[in-house]
Amino acid sequence: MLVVEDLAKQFGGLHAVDSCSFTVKRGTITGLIGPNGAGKTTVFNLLTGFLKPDSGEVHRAEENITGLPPHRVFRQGICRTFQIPRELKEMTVVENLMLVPSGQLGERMWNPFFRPRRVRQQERTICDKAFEVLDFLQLSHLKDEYAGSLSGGQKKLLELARTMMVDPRVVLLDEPGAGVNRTLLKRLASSIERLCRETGTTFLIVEHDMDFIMRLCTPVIVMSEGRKLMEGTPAEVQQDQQVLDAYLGGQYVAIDG
Amino acid sequence: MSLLTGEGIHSGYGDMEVLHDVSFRIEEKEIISIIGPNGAGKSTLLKTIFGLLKPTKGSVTFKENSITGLAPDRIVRLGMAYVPQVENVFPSLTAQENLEMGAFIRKDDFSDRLEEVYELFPLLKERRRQRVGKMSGGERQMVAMGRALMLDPELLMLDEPSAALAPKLAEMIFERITAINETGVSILIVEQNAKESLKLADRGYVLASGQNRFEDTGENLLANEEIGQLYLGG
Amino acid sequence: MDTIVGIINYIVFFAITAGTYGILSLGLNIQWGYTGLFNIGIAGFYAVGAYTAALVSGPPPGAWDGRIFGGFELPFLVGLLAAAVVCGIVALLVGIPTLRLRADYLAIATIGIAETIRLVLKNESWLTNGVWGLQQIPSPLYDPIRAGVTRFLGGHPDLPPWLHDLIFKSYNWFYLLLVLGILFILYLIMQRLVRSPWGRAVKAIREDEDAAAMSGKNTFSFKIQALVLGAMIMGIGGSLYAHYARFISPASFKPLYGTFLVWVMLVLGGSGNNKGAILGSFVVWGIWAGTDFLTGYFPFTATQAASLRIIIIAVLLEVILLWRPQGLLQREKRPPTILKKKA
Amino acid sequence: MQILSRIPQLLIYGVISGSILSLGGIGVSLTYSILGFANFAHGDFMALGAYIALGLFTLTAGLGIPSTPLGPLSFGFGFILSFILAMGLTALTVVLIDRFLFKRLRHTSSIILMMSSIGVALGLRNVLQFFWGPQPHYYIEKIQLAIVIPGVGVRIKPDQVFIIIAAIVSVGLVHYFLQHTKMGKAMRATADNMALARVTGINTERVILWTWVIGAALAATAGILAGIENKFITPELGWQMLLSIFASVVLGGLGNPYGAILGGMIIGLSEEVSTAFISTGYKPAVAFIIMIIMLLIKPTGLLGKRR
Repeated sequence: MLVVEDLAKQFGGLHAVDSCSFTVKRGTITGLIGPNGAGKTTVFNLLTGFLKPDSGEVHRAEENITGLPPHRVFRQGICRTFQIPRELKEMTVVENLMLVPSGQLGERMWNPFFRPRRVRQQERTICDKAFEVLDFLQLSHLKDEYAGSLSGGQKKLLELARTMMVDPRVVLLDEPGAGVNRTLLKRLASSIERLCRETGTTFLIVEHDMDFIMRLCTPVIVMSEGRKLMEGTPAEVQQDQQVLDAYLGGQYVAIDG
Repeated sequence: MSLLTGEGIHSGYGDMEVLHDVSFRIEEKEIISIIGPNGAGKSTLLKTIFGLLKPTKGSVTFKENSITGLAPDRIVRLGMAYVPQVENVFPSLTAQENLEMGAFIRKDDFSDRLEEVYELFPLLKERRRQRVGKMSGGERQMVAMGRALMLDPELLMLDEPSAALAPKLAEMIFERITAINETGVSILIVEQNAKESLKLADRGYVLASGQNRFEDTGENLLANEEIGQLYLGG
Repeated sequence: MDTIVGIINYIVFFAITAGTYGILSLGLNIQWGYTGLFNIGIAGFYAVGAYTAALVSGPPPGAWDGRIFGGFELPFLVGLLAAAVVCGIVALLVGIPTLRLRADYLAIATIGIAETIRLVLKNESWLTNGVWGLQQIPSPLYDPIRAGVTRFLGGHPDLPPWLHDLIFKSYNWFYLLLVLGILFILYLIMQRLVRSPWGRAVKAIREDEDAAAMSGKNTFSFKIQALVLGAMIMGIGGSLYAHYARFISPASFKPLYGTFLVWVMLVLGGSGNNKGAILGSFVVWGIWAGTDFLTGYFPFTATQAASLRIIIIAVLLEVILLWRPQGLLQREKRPPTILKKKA
Repeated sequence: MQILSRIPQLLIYGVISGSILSLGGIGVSLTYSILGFANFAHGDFMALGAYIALGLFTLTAGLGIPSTPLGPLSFGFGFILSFILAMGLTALTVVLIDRFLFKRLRHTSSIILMMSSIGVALGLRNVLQFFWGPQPHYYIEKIQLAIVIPGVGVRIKPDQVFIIIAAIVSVGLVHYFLQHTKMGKAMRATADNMALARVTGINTERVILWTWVIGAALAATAGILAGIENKFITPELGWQMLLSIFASVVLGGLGNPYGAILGGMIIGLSEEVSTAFISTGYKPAVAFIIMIIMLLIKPTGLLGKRR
C-alpha cells in the first residue's frame, strides 16, 4: 500500500532519516516504533509532503507520490493526525469534520447561489457522514461544542474523526495515545481496530505506549538512527536484543564528512 | 537534607496530566540519571522542577526552600541551571556572548568564571567569536552547557544532552558531564541513552507512564532485566 | 416644525452614510472577520470604487477639466459593477505577492497600495483631474424623481412649508432606500456565503491555516478569493459614495481615517459576525456624528474639534481591544442551515 | 544628459533621506524582533519627538538659553539641548504607552497589537494636531546657503552635514549598544529566543523596556532631523515617512536592525534618484514598489534570517 524506498533527509549536516526503506501492507495496522530521535516523525512528514526528501521515493500503490505538497498527498487518500491536535478552535466539532471532505461543490464561491440544491444535498450527505463518525467514536453529545473547549483526549479523538471523514486508504497516526487517559485510549484502540476490520483502512501508527502498540499492531517496524532496524510481530520485536540495545543505547546520527 | 527533593508531583500540560505522583531526591555532588521510555514524562519532570510547568499536586524543595511553582528566573538565582533539549542556545550571538548571557544576573566581574568554563570546554575558547548559529550540534550542546554553568550553579539539569549527536560527540559530552561533576556540581540528567548515562550516574530513576518504577544505583539498574520490558512492553 | 424637518433630514443623511460604511464593514468582515486577513488599505479600495464609478457613469471632461479620459455616462449599475471589478483586480495584484507571507506583510502592502492610489489620484490629472477631483457625478434617477417632486409640489401649493421642505428633499429618501437595499442584498449574499462550505473553509484558514491545508484546502486560493471579494464590496461602497456626494477628490479619501473608522466599526460590532459589522457601523457613525455636536459646545477650533473626535475614536478602539475584544456581538456559533432543519 | 548630470546631487539628497529612514527603521525592526509586531505608531513617535523638541526649543528660548547659531549651522546650543531632552521625553511617553496598552495586549496575538498600534498612531497624531494645529511649524526660518563641493559640483548645506553626522553617530551608538553592552546582547538574545532568555534569567520585561526606549529615542532623532532637513514639521511628518520606513525594513529583512539601516539607505537613494525620472509626488510609491519586488524575490529581505 505504501512503499518507502531509500528515503533520506538531512537537517543541516545531520541525517535525520537515512536510506530508510519499508513497506506498509494493505489492510494492516502497522506500528512504527523506535527511540526518541530515531526519525519517526520526520518519516511521517516526508510521507505526507510536509517535508521534501533529499532522496528516495514514496509510492502509494503504483503511484509515485514523492515530494507532492500536503493537499495533493491528502487527495491520494493519505491522511495524518498530529501529535499535538490541530483543532479549529472557534468552530464547532461538526464544522471541524465537515470541513474535511474534498471536492465540495459549495467551496466554489458561486455554487451556493447558482446550484443551491446540489450544495444542500451534498451538505446533507457530508453532515450525515459527520454524525455517523461522531456516533462511531461516541462523540455525538459534543457536536455543537467549540472544538477549542474539548479535553485533550477528546481532541485526539476528533483528530481521528477528521481522517474518517474521507474514507482514507491510509491513516497515519502520530502518537494518538499521548495525553489520553486509559478509558479513552481503549476506545481509541477499539475504534482503530473496528475501522480497519470494517472498512479495510490501512493504519501506520507512531506511538510510545508499548502496550497500545503491542496489542494493536502487526507488523511492528522498528526504526533506529534514521533507518529501519527490523520488522516483525510484536513478540518478535519484544524479544529482539538489537531492539532493546537501540532503546537503551541512545540514538546517534551520522554527520557529513 | 538532600539538595533537591520532589514529592508526589503531579504535572502536565493543560488538562493533560503527564506525571502522576513522581518522587525523587538528589544529594550534593551526585549525578542522577532519569531514564524511561519515550513519553514517560522525563522532560515534563525537568520542566516542572524548573518552574516552566506548575505542578497540580506535590512539592519541590531545593536547598531547603520550597520552589514549587516558582518562576524560572527566581529559581536560577537560587543556584539551579537548566539546559533544555532543543533551542538551548542563542544562534545569532557568538559563543562568548552566549556564555555572558548565562551570567546575566551576576553583577560582579565574572571573567574568572568564564575562564573556568573555557577550561571545561577548550574548544569554545577557540571559537568564542563564532556565531553559534553556524556551529555543529555538539558545539551547540557545549555552548548550552557552558551557558548554564556561568552562574556557578549547585545543580545542573540536562535534558537529553546526547540527542541528535554523532556517537563520538555524544561520548565527549558524557565525558564533559563527569568533568563538570568533578568540579562539585550536582547533575540531574534525563537521557535517551540509558546505558551511557547510567554508567556515569551515582543513582538512577526509571520513569514509565508518568510514574516512578525503579530507583537504584546505576550498575544495578543496568543489570535489571525488567527495565527492558518497560521499554518494549510484554 | 423646522427643527423636526431638520432632524429628519439629518437622520436620512446620517443613515445613508452609516449604510455606506456598513457596506465597507461587511467587506472588511469577509477579509478579517472570517478569513483573518489584515487589510488596512480600505480607503484605497473605497477611493478606487468611487473614482471608477465616477469615470464610468459621470460626464465627459468639461472645458475646465484637466483630464482627457473617462466620463462615459453609462448607467449607475454599470458603474457600480465596474467599481467592484476594478477593486477586485487591485486586490488580486496586492494579494499575489503577500498572501503567502505572515499577516504583517499584507498589512504593510495594503497600506502601501492605499497610499500609492492616493498619489495616483493626486498626480495623474489626465485621469482624475488631480486635486480638483471629479464633479457633477450624476445621482441615479435624480432627474425623474426631482421632476416628479416638482410636479407634485406644483399641484399642491397649499402644503404647510415644513411638509413642502420634507417632500422637496425626498430624493435622499430614495437614495437611502437604495443604499439600505444594496446593504441588505450584500448582507444576504454574505450570510449565505459564510454559512456555506466556502465560509467553512475560510473560517478554518482563520483558525489555523496549516490545519486547513492539511484537510486538502488550497488556502492561498481561498485567501485570494476572500481578499478580492471583500475589496469588490468596498468598491460598491465607494461607488455609492460617489453618486451621493456627486463630487469626489483625493481629500475625500485620507488613507488612514477612512480605513480606521471602518476597522473600529467592525471591531466594535463584532468581527466574524455580519450583523455585528452593520451594527458597528451605525453605532460608531453615531458616536462620530454625536461628537460633532458635542465638540460644538467647547471653545475649540474646527481642526481641534476634528482631532478630538479622532482621539475619541482611537481611545474607543483601545478600550474595546482591552476590555471587550470580541465586540458587541460575538461570532456566530451556528451549525450550517441544513443541520437546523434536521434537528 | 541633463538628467544624468543631476544624479550626483540626488545621491547626496538620497544619503540624507536614507539616514533619516534608517534611524526610523531601526526602531521598527527592534520592536518587531522583540515583540513580534509591525508597529504602525512608529511614524507618529517621530512626529511626537519633533514636536516635543519644538516645545522645548520655545521654552529654552524663553528661559534665555542662547540659541545663536553654532558655526556654520543654522541652529544653536538651545536647539541641541532641546533635541537631546526630546529624545528622553519621547522615550518616556512611549514607555508609558507600553505600560498602559501594549503590555496588557501582549498575551493576545501580534495582529491585535498591530491594530492597537494603529489606534495609537492616530491618537498621537491628533493630539499633536490638537495642540499645534495642522499647519507647518518652523524650526528654522533662516535660509541657509549651500556649500559647493569643489570638483564634483554638488551642493550640500552645513545642516545636512549635521544630519548625516548625527545619523552616523546614532547608528554607531546603537551598534555599540547591541554588540558591546550587556543589555544590548540581552536584547539580541531575547530576539533570538524569548523563552530561553527567561530560563537564562534575563529580565525580559527590562529588555522590552529598553527596546522601546531605544526605538523611541531614535524615532525622535529621525523626526527632528527630518524637521531640520525640511525646516518645518507637521503632525503628518512621521506618517508620511512610515511607508518608506516599512519598505526599508522589509527590504533589509524584518527584525534585523542592520537590515533596516541598509534598507533605509537603498530606499532613500532610490526615492531621490527616481525624481530625475518621474514626478516627485511618487517617492513613497517607489519605496512601495521596491518592497513588493523584494517580497516576490526573497520575502525575508536582504539580511533576513531564513524561516
